[in-house]
Amino acid sequence: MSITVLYFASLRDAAGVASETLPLPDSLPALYESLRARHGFALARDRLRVAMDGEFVAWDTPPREGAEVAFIPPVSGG
Amino acid sequence: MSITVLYFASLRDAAGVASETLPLPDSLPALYESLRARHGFALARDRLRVAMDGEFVAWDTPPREGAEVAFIPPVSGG
Amino acid sequence: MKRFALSDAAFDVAPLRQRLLSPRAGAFASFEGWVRDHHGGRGVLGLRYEAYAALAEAEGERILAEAVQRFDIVDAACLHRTGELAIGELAVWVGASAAHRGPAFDACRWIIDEVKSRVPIWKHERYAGGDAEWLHPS
Amino acid sequence: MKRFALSDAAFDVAPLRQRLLSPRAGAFASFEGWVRDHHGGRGVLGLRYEAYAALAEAEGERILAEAVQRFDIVDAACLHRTGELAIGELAVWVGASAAHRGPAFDACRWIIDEVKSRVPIWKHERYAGGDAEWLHPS
Repeated sequence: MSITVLYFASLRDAAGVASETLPLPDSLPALYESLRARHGFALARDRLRVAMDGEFVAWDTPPREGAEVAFIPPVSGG
Repeated sequence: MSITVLYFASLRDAAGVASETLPLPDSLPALYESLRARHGFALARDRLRVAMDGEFVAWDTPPREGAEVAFIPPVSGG
Repeated sequence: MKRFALSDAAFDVAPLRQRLLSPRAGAFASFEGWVRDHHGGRGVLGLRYEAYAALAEAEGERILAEAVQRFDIVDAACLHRTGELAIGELAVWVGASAAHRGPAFDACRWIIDEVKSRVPIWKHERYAGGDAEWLHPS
Repeated sequence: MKRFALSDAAFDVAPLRQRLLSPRAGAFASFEGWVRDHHGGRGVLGLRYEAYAALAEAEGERILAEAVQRFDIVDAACLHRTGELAIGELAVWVGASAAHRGPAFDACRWIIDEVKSRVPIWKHERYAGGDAEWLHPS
């Protein structure tokens, strides 16, 4: 029962890895808060969007076994 | 004591020539009205602008001896 | 350097764009007018643009100089075709470079609007029905 | 046919523009974002774009499909660079073709605004002072 978390931009720099596999969490907010505490992410959760398996999802979407989860910091393309 | 008049677009088609040399007229409006009567121009004077020697001028500008006068029908570039 | 020009032959947009590249510019907006196969519900076979060249060039330069004053842009340019054009051919090109995208878009749009309303160039359209006419929009 | 793409190498705009040519289109508006030598008063030496590719491509396609629904255009496309870019390099290209210039401009501007706010691409800037940072605009 695990998920994969992808890190991008400042989150990847802070985590020091591009991805990691973690036990299936209770919720996406709980997952972000625990990772934020562990890696020292500067960005508060309300500044991020979250995606699961390559699609944006609501923060209250239940984490799926085996899913690829990505926290999306404010974007700066263009 | 003469001027040269240039014709463009529908005015040239109606006049049948691209330019003609005419006696110096009393005024630019009088010149246009006489040409309109002679060539059967469809466009009323208030739809045109007028240029003298390659610059737009006001309709009450006195015609200059030797000037090149052009009546500018509504434009349709772009 | 002149910013506005007429061309009596087809032209390539790449060198026009190239001239506006600048390390200060983060944004570049451009507009192209192409000859469309229809107008006001009628099929169009082709068209001809005629210009009063001396005045068109002077008025075009004035528009581009005004644009550089009026908008926060690095530079801008415009080129307009004259002569016979087929469907799909490029009739006019406008480009504007700026630090930011807002002024680049605004200047580009303002320039094409001014060119269409002020520069002495006239379009003669040939229609599918065999007739043809000069466009003198009111 | 895909309307949005990422490219990890420099690209030429000519084939992108070519794909949008159409006999029905009388207007074509395009936008290019170039790497600027300054940002917020600081000298910029270069930058890197990183994308969450799968999501960026899906979200980019959604934006282009929305643009075609929302505006009276013939077609539109967008290409965004990833990887290391030098000053003056092309970062993003947007093009929109339409019967008339209003929708072409409006769609082009809307697309770049949406891409900048919604597509998961991040800019990492290197400054003249030796420092560097990820941009996460609030």
